[in-house]
Amino acid sequence: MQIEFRLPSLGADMETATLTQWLKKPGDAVRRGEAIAVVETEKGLIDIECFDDATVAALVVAPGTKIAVGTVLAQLDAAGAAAKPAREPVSVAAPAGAGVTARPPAVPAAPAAPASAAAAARRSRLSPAARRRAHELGLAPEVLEQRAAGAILHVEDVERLAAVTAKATAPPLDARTAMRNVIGTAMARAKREIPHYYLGHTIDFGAARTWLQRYNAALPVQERLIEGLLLAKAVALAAARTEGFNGYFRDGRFERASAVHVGTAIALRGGGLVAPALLDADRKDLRTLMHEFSDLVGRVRAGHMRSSEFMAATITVTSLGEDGVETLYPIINPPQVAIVGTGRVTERPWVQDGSVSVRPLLTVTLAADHRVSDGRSGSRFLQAIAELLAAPEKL
Amino acid sequence: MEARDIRTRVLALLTAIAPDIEPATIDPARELRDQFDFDSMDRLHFAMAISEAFRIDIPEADYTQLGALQSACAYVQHRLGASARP
Amino acid sequence: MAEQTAAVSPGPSEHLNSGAATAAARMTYREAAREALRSALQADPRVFLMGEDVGRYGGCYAVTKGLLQEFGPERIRDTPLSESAFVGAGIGAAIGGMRPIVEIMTVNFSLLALDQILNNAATLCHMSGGQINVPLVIRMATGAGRQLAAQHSHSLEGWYAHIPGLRVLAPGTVDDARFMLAAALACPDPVLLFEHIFLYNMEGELSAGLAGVDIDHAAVRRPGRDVVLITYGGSVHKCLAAAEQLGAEGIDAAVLDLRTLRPLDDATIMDAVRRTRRAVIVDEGWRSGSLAAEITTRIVEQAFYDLDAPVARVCTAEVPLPYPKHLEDAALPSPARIIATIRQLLAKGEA
Amino acid sequence: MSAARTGAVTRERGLRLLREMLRIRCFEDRCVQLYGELKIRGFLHLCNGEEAVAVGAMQALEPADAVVSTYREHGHAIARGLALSPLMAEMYGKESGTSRGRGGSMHIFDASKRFYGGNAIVGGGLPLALGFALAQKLQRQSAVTACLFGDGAVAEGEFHESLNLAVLWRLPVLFLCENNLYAMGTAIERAEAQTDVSAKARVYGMAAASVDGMDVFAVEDAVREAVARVRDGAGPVLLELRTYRFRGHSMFDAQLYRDKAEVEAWQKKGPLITLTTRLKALGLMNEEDYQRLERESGAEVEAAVEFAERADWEPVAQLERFVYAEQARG
Repeated sequence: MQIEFRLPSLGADMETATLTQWLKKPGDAVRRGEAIAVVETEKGLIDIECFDDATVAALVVAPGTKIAVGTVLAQLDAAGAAAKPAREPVSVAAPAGAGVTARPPAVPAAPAAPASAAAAARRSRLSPAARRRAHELGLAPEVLEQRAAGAILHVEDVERLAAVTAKATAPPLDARTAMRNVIGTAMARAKREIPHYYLGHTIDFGAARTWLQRYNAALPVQERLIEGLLLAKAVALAAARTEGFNGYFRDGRFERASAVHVGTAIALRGGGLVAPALLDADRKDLRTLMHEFSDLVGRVRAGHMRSSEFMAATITVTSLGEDGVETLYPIINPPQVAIVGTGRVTERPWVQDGSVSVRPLLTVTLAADHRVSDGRSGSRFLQAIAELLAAPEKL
Repeated sequence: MEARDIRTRVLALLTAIAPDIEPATIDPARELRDQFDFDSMDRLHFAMAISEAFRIDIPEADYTQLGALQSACAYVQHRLGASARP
Repeated sequence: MAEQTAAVSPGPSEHLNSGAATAAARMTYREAAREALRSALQADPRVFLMGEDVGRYGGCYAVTKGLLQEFGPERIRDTPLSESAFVGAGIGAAIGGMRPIVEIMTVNFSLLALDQILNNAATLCHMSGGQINVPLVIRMATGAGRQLAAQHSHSLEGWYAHIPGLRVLAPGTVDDARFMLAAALACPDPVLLFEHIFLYNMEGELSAGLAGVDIDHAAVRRPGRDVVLITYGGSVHKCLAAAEQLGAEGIDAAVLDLRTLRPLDDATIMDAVRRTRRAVIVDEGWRSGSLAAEITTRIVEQAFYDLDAPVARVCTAEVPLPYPKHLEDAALPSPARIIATIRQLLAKGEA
Repeated sequence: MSAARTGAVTRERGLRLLREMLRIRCFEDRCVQLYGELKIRGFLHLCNGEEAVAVGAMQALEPADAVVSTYREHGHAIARGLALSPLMAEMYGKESGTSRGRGGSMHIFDASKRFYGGNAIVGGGLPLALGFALAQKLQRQSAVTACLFGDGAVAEGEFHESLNLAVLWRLPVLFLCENNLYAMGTAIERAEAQTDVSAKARVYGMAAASVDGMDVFAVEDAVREAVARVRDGAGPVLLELRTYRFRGHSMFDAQLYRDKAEVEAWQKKGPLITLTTRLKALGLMNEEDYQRLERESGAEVEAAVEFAERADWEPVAQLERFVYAEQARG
């Protein structure tokens, strides 16, 4: 019966050895317990014992070679010994002592971290660093905690929250400059961390504009819509239908958001921008959306912001309105993965079916996260917006 | 209604829909949009407030006349004059 | 046979390793430790080595193999199994003008010499009003991971780092294994050098042009922005492995090797904590009253307002180390446990 | 101490002692192979060559007596009556091992047989043995405590402290020094100014004798007589059992500290050869007896290996159990 004679492990921390000398040659008989070879280890020369009465068939490893524990050194012919059940050799890497039958139970990833003794009442908590940053930005921790609705606030959170509340509650001038650089750092970090790509698309806003004028003419002031709302609804529907623009990028991967909450950028007096969300903008009709949008802006102006609203946005729309330039290249609002920007609607020449005419044109731009989407899906997204705006009655 | 009354009421309406504007700093002749980032929603809110307060309907085309404080007051006076009430 | 004591002339008092700066070389931690001993013995006739089976047997972990043949039985002294006796003898010989290096086979046996180390070595200078100092170096293997079961797997660096009067070092790299000994010998006070048993077989690059290392500062082994892993000795490579894997997931973990456990290099520790605002301490000791506990307290005392999260600790489970591999692995700090701790630290939700 | 009274040398007694020694020899040879196959890990210290000490000593003890051993303990445990299967399972680290798999080769325990374990700290067992003997004395028990240790422990402070206290308090403890001439890599004459261990014991006023540790009859007779003395309350006794280990201190040992000729010389007067030569000379056994006993031992060891291979690992969830005693509830 053929036996593979392997280099045995001789010590708790012995991983390799160098064969220095064979004490037997092919054809020699070897008795149980007799040394068959000598190896050099960290501790010096050690005889290697054979555990079977056998004859040497072939020597596999030449003297002078360094080998790992478990390597086959020689082939032996067992002298008629009863065939021993071949037991699976344990590879050096395998956890030593892995028996044939019993598998060592998998080591759990980690003992569960001790649950905090009593789950703190849903009071949100400011980390010490966040508390100090809040102080620097002239923000009362209580206001921040009330805004954070139960989450743990870190430095970045304070900086984002400060971007809103400090402005809305008309803080003293120096805090406003502190506000300026807080938003600056948030933007800089987003620019640095998120690999942006940009796409622009000019569309004929004529259909939407005439539809809106006719729609508003029939209604009192209180029920009229504004152009920005049509855009928000179009973006919401397009985001719902195109993969990779609606959701968050966190812990190294994209989390697709199930609902579509469109962050609508509202310029704050004296600098700064917030983008509270129109919740489920893809599913609500224009009338309801307008009512919510109007209420949202009113509360921003009055400083009564709900933190959940501006933390909830899954995509953002930002516009320069009537007095801006034609094209706007926005920065993504982390952890979101896309933002749509629009410039001013301007009367410009437009070629259609070979003839040129003057049309109210709008340049819609997209800034998106290249880790999640790319130019091809980005342009499909912008074309969807254009098609939706071309049939405003269906919004 | 006296011009002075109209002005105080219109100013009150403006600060109601834009509490973050300091009334004393308003230049009546200049466009609100240029002074305070007065966007389309603000203008709509301003028009709604005036329409309710003075019970007058304001067609979209007239919005531009509400662009500055002074022109807004003049517009109201004009509209009230036209339908003067005791 | 009577021991002739060769005439021993006091060597140069300041003898930083005067060997020429080294060329870059790849060697094991064991070879670096052996080279350190050889150059120490060559550099100063007052240096001698004493310990169980350091001579004929070649050292329990083969670190001292060949030294007896090179330096002779007077300077490479096998001792009986009498830890208290030969450690105390080391203390006496150091005061008496020699520069002994005592090897205690493992920290597990050092408990038999703890009285000599604490009540004599660490205390004599202060107690004698500064008249006596103890320029002694004690080397010990430490740590677990080779299934040697409870009595042979202790990690008690934290005990010794508790004692004023001692300096405690944990060489975790080939460079430190090669050069910390010389700096320790140059120190007028007793220095304990802990060599983790897992490191002996570890191969590493000995930096080129290195003539010595300091024993006063921690070292950043890997820069990072999101969290710092504070560790030493046998856990350094575990932290680097964890940091590598986290890097692939966009989490940037720094690794700080303490190198000196007493005195702790507070300045470098706090600087690392301020940069990342999150700290995880990886210590093979049991957490209660551990080195990790001491460092956590210092961070809370000195960098409290720079923390974005509570300091976390990954220590050995509070059990005597069991023999079976799967239980020992579950008890010891591991890359998997380090990564899980960091993920939880960075989570936004409820702690 | 008078020369050991020699018990009768009969075929039954001879084969019984031979069988016990073969079971130990076969068990440990199999462990060497299993260590090479990574099935056994950690440190492994073998008593190959010292089987007569284990068997001779344990034959002379009563079940109620306490036994304290060292990390070179497989022979002591087997001779004391611990079953091979749980013993091999302990070598593997399996839950059905003698210590639930947690101790391994150096920490074998069996409270039911009053086998109070191996100890990996040299000399660590001596003070423990004093305690067992003190409890036996205070509770007026007739049981005694046997404390086994090697020549290495003689150099530890605990050797001095324990012998002194044992004599001072006339404790029923039997110190059995298994002197195999080497403390790991240091020969006794390079570690001890006085190498006659029994002479050291007499300095404390303790009865002591030196015995040929390779002659299992001599060991049994000497231990039987010493135990009788201790059980009578005459105070502690030390026996120095001169023996030799044929393999390294532990698995990873190049044995640089002794030469092969010395090992081979001792192997010619090993415990098995000494016993079989004498029994054959007296016509009390033949080669066929030897082959039968060796086959039986081999089969028993293989069964133990199968038991260990099939046995389960202790679940990780139980890692923290028994850090503190679990009082039998209810």
